Amino acid sequence: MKIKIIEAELNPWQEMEHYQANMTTLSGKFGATNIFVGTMRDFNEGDVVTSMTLEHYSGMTEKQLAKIIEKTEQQYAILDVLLIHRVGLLLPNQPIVLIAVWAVHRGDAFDACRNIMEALKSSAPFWKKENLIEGSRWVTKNTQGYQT
Amino acid sequence: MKIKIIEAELNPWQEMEHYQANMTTLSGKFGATNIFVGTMRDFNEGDVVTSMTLEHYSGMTEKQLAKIIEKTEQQYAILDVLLIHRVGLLLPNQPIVLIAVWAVHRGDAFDACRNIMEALKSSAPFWKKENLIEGSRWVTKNTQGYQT
Amino acid sequence: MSITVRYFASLSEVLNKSEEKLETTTALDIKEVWNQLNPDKIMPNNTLVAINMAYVEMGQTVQIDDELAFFPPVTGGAL
Amino acid sequence: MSITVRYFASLSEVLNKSEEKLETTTALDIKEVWNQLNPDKIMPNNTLVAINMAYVEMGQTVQIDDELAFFPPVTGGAL
Repeated sequence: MKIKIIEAELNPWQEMEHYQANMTTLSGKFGATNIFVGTMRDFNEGDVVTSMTLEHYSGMTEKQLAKIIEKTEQQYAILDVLLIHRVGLLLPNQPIVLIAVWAVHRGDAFDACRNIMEALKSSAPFWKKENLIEGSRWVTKNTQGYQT
Repeated sequence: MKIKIIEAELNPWQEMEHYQANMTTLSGKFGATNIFVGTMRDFNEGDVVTSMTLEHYSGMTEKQLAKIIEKTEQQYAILDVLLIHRVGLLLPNQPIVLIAVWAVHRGDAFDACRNIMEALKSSAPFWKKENLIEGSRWVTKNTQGYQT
Repeated sequence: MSITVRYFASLSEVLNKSEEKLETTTALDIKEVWNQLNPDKIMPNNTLVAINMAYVEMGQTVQIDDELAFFPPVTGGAL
Repeated sequence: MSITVRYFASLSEVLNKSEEKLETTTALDIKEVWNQLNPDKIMPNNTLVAINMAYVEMGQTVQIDDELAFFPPVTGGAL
């Protein structure tokens, strides 16, 4: 299990390739990987968003994410988790978060990945500030993952 | 939307990087990507599996996968889908299938990806034959994605 | 004038053939095609059938020049 | 002897501070800490509170040397 909070740009595919190449003890043991990548959009609530600043509570973030993953591991039969979240200044089309879950069966991989993502949104101490064409605003509404 | 049936080894991360680099019209428009990768295990139903042969009905496979994706697009607000499935001889730890779904919201990405995977398993004309230490056997039981 | 008939996976192994043609001047129903080509074999209960690469029910009629396929339940994707 | 108090995101902007210390020789409850440090500000209804980087309920007692944090609802991940 690995949790990383990074300021540098996030390339989810390179991270996946690298992490999985080092998962040698699980080679041949997992049948399912579910991955979620959240990416910065250039619009929100009808406005153009030019960039975003992601603040976090360094220290608590890592503790809270570890708690979320441990709880998820108790709930689902999963083998490994990789979670990377960016902080600092983000530009549109840049990935914000990567969550990857490895399991023997696909049901656990899907459920656990979604579960981690929902728990992250509701309890990990990150705050987004959107920079608009004029001015900036804190994001206050946390959309539900189950809406369409 | 892209569907590929390949005999060569599948590197999901390179495929994702390459496909997304060419999704220029969607740049900044998607906020969520959910990806499923199915990987060959070295065990099944208590036996060591040394390799696997994946047969398919060339022509019908592509048609059936396109139908599945079109139906999913009608059901969920998704922006793009990439689906790659291997056929031929596979070795343990090699990826079998990649399904990636891009959407504005994460709920749609998760639901649609899972939906495509379940529909693929129940209706796309692929058949697995497992090669064991002694002899080989056709896989007949299709596990449910919702089991734990 | 004929119908092309294909068999896949375990069904192809059991029957020891993967493709054949049935000469016919009229449309036939699926079971007739099977019985003419496999007179001594009972079609397995869980056999799936496609005509021209689309799933059909067993009661469907097969037209001349159609491609008819018989196969066992599919097992693609990940376990 | 003191309690470290931290504020994040919009709350930090509104209060125009991100960290301060409250000198105290006794444990205090969370609302007392807020009121001593922000006597003229009402704590927003949706404020979240953590002690030593773990969420706590508003009724919790803050011990000497604890790190107490106030922050608005979190908004990480993807939209």
